[in-house]
Amino acid sequence: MAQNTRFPVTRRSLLAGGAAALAAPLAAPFVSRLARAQDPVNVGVVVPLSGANAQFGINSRNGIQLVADEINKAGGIKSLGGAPINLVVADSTSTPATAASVAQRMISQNQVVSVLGAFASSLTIAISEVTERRQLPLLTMSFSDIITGRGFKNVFQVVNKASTIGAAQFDYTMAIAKRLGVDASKVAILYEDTAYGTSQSEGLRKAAKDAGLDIVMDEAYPHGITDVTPLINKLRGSGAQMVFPVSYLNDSLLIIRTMRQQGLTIPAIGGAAGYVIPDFHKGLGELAEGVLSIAPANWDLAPDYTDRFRERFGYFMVHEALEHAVCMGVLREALEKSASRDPQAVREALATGTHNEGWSSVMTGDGVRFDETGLNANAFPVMVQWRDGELRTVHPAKVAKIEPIWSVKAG
Amino acid sequence: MTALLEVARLSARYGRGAPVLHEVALELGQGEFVTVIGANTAGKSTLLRAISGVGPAVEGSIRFDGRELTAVAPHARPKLGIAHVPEGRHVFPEMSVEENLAIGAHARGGAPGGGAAARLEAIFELFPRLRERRRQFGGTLSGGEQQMLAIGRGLMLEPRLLILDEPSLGLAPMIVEELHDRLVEIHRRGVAILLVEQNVSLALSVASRGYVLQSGSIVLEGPAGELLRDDRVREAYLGI
Amino acid sequence: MQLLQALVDGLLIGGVYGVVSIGLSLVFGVMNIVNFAHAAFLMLGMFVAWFAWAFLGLDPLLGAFLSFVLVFAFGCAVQQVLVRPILAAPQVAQIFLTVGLLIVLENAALMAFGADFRSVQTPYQTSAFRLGGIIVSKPYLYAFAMALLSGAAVWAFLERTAVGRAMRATAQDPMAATLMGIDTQRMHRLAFGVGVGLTAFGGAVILPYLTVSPTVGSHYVVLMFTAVVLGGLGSVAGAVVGGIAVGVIQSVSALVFPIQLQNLVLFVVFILVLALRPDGIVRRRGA
Amino acid sequence: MSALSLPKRCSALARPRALLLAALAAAAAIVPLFLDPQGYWVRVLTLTLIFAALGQAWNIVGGLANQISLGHAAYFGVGAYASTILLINFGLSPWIGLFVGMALAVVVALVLSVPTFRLKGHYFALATLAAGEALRVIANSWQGVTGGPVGLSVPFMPDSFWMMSYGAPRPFYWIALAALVLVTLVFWWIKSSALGYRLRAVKENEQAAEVVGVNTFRAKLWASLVSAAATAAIGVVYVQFTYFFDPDAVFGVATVSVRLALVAIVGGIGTVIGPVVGALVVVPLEELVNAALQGQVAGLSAFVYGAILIAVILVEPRGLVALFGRLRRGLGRRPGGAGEAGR
Repeated sequence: MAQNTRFPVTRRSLLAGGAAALAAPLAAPFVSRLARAQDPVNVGVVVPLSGANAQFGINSRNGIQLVADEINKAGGIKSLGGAPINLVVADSTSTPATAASVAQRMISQNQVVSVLGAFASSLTIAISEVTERRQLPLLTMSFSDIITGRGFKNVFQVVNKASTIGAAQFDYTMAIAKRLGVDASKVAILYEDTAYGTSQSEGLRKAAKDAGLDIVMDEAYPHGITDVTPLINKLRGSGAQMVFPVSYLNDSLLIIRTMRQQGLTIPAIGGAAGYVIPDFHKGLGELAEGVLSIAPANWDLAPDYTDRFRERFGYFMVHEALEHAVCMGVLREALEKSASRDPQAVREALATGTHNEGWSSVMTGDGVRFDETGLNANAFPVMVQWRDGELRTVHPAKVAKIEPIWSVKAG
Repeated sequence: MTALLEVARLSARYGRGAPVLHEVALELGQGEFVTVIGANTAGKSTLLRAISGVGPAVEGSIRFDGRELTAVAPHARPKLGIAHVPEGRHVFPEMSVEENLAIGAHARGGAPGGGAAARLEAIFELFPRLRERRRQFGGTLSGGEQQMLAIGRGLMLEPRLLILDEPSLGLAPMIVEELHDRLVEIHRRGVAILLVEQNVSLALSVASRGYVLQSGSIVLEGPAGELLRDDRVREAYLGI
Repeated sequence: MQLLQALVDGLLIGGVYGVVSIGLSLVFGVMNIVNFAHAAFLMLGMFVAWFAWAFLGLDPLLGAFLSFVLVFAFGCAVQQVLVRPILAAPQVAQIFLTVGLLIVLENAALMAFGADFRSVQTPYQTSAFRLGGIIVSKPYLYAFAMALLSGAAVWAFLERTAVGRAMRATAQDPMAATLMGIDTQRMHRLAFGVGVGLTAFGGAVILPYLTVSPTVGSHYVVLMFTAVVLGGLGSVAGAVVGGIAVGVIQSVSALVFPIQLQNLVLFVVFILVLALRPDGIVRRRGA
Repeated sequence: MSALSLPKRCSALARPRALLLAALAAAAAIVPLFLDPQGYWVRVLTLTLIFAALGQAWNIVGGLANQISLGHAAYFGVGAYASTILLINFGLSPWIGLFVGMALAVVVALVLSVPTFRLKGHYFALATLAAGEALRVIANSWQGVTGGPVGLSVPFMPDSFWMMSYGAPRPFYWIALAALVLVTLVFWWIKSSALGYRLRAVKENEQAAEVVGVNTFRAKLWASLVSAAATAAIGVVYVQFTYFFDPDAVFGVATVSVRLALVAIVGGIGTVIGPVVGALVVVPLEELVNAALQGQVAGLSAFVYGAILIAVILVEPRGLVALFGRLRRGLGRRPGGAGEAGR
């Protein structure tokens, strides 16, 4: 596997060999805290490397690793005397309490200046409770509205909130339908009952209501559903003209395949996650062609950057990798600007101004600027579409790479 | 002629508990009918289980037909010609009578048919009730029928030694008598029998020789008739 | 009509649930062990079928046989090395051994195969037969047919062969089985191998409409337990009936309750059945 | 309360062990004074104490009566949700919420007792597993009350004992330690009371116990009510400590139910010290493995963790306490091990 890149071994774990490696974290408090100029800047990366979200965790790690390696190759953080970035990567598992423990460990044992992660909203929220109390910046691409909705001072969300993304999933679709002269007045919403599905569908629902549309079906289904036939039976009976599924990959494939089996050819406009990863196209092949999905960002908006990822890891830069790379890029700028290893100084630098150099510029909306809640005020979601096996940006027009089409491939 | 079964200095214990058998010695000739009598906790079942290998770990020696058994896996012993009909019958409750019997054929390495069919016929002749009940599940049989099935199942192994543990337990006196008639019949056909029986007088009346086991040790042995007349036996086990 | 459609869907999916649950029931019946890692073998079977499809071009319906063979062999080894030593241990230790095994297998798969969600493409996976107004999904129907076929094969094996009979004897009375010359340890190994192999087979035949990743088994754990408990732990036929019951409950309950609550409906039925008929709906195990 | 009437039993034998435990608790209480109050180790040790207390609460039914519950998350989650919902909506102190949570957990335990108490062995384990999952589904769907899958955040508040709110882990360490001591005392008390005697009878042979006149249903019910209440109370401490939870974090099978039973089992069920030993191994082990293997191949740390669990169970299926006993006696053989033919 291309992803199995090893990470720089820390000095400490080099000293401690074999079984003694287990004792290494114990020794940490006694390791000198004196930082010389060339000492690396430790950055914590907490992502799920096992369990159901492992793929997304690995993608995220790859994105961050790519940027960190580029920074180091280019001479590290110049304002810190060329100090290299040292990533401290750990498995958050899928348990919030473990994710929080891991973050705490990085802060007290590894003296990280900042934490990046943790893909899943529940994990990110749990981590933010620790980073907030330890006054340390947390950069994330999790969608949940709660993340920047609690008045926390040390959390920075580089993407839009779930409600914004959900609303865009609907609004953009309407705009495209109108432009292409498609009639769409009856819509259906299907979502998995996870934090992601629930909060994104809220934005979707509100936008549909605001537009005065007829929501003929609005149904949550259990995460990990093994048979969506009952769901599609309901959908078929509802008379919907289009469906907005918000789901991870397994469900998205089940939904599309079952729709086609039943001869249901209404378009499905995906809610990111399962719809915008390579496995979606690999799994559905031709059926994936023309499928639209909302996404917080897309690789083709900055191909000069994202091609480096494709080159190194062998697949296109999926959005979670891209946004985590942006987190790392933004952090680099803040480190340069603050010229400090003090987390609070870095936080100040993060909170001020627009970050638009290098990887920071890859995010939608001319660089990253955090508002007072820590939300990236510049970002906007994009509508993407599978075309000839590639995920292309088709909306909004100002960033679109190709024109959208309204087509549904039957099986 | 060497003995069929030769038990020497056999000791057994469960876990770290006190020994259940202590240096037991026992011998059984080819085609002989021997009984072991003793009180409830004397270790009779343990002795039988040691021979068939389903009991606790043992020390000492058990030779069958000149071959050391303690080194033979329990499931391999029936193939040597040992059939053990355990206390409580242990028929397979969710198998028909026929299937219960067919299990015996399996151990002999043959699919039903050929020799197995003839054996089955012989067993049905011996226990006509089993033929009537051939399609019934083992668990639904009466106690006496289950005992017949258990014995029949053992005979399917074509044993040279049939070990029986309390076959009359819980059965009506009439059935017990019938059962013992059958045992005599089986013995007459050339099968050696080692019988443990609570009904001491009955056991000594069918067997040719007997051993008395007390607290894990053999305390007395001799021809059945002698034992039946022995005062100590009469007092302890016959309540006379 | 809606009800009929729901019944058909429930039957098709339930047949598959049933067959993947047979192994769980078999292992319980023969060894008296509840195998929490059982679903991980489903995942392994799916991976084998996926690789057979990707590299040999084998349709998963055929790759299923390969899944069975490989996972059967692996299962025998697992039984020998890990399960056998704790057969006499307290029930809690057995439960947690299999929980540990689940963690190990999932993460071994993650390290070996990566976290990607893999799925196959077959010509029939998005088509269906139409009978009157009823839609019968082809991949579901094929999976159902293959599942029933393998279920019937196991049934025939258990009922009609000498080894199968010996296995049942071991389940019903291990001591008596030993006395009848049956190598019970071999039977345990075989039962475990067949049990997980069958689940792997079931995993392979559902691959045409699903995706496989290291954690896919977790979606089936609860379904499998529900199926075997509804059918009666240890009963092979019961597992199939229980599986079909689970499928039909899921599919019919969706007509009345929100789909989000389909598992809640299942759990309530599960607990009620246990409370009223602790030995399952199919039959009573003998003494 | 008749089942709980305390017999006149405070034997000479129990006293030195009580003193030893008191000394251990006192020593544990001063440990955090030597650690960074905001630090990682205080956090890990606090989680260890919380899981030790949970394992001990589980031990009351799992260990004393051998009722292997895999659904204790039901009580844990009910406590967590009850206190947090009251805190968020009414500003009610978690200390009061704790009692509400305990009361609700008792109600849940009462309801569950009806269908599950007749069940034996594996059936009981599976039924309780389903019960815990059922509550998870409810918490996940009942969005208006529970916040649904998005989860609940404990409001950020200044340090206050009354609101059980602290920015640093250290005070929670002491709260968790107090909880562990309390639950351990309850366990001990029950174990040596008439109820404990009855539970042992249930454990040995339920039918025989019935025959000699033990009301096994009542005995099991008392034990499970106490266990449920204790589990709920610790659930409150847990969420105040972790600040955030979602349905899976408090009602999950793997995250809670299996884990807290695992703590008791790895240590040795039915013993006073077992859950403590188990927690001291299970919780820090997971952290140490995660830390030692951080940044390695995805899945490796979880793999190693699982392999160690398997190894522990293979070496001594009755738990570490039994293993220590075996080592002390210097005996290699374990009674009741091996020997399958006569199972």
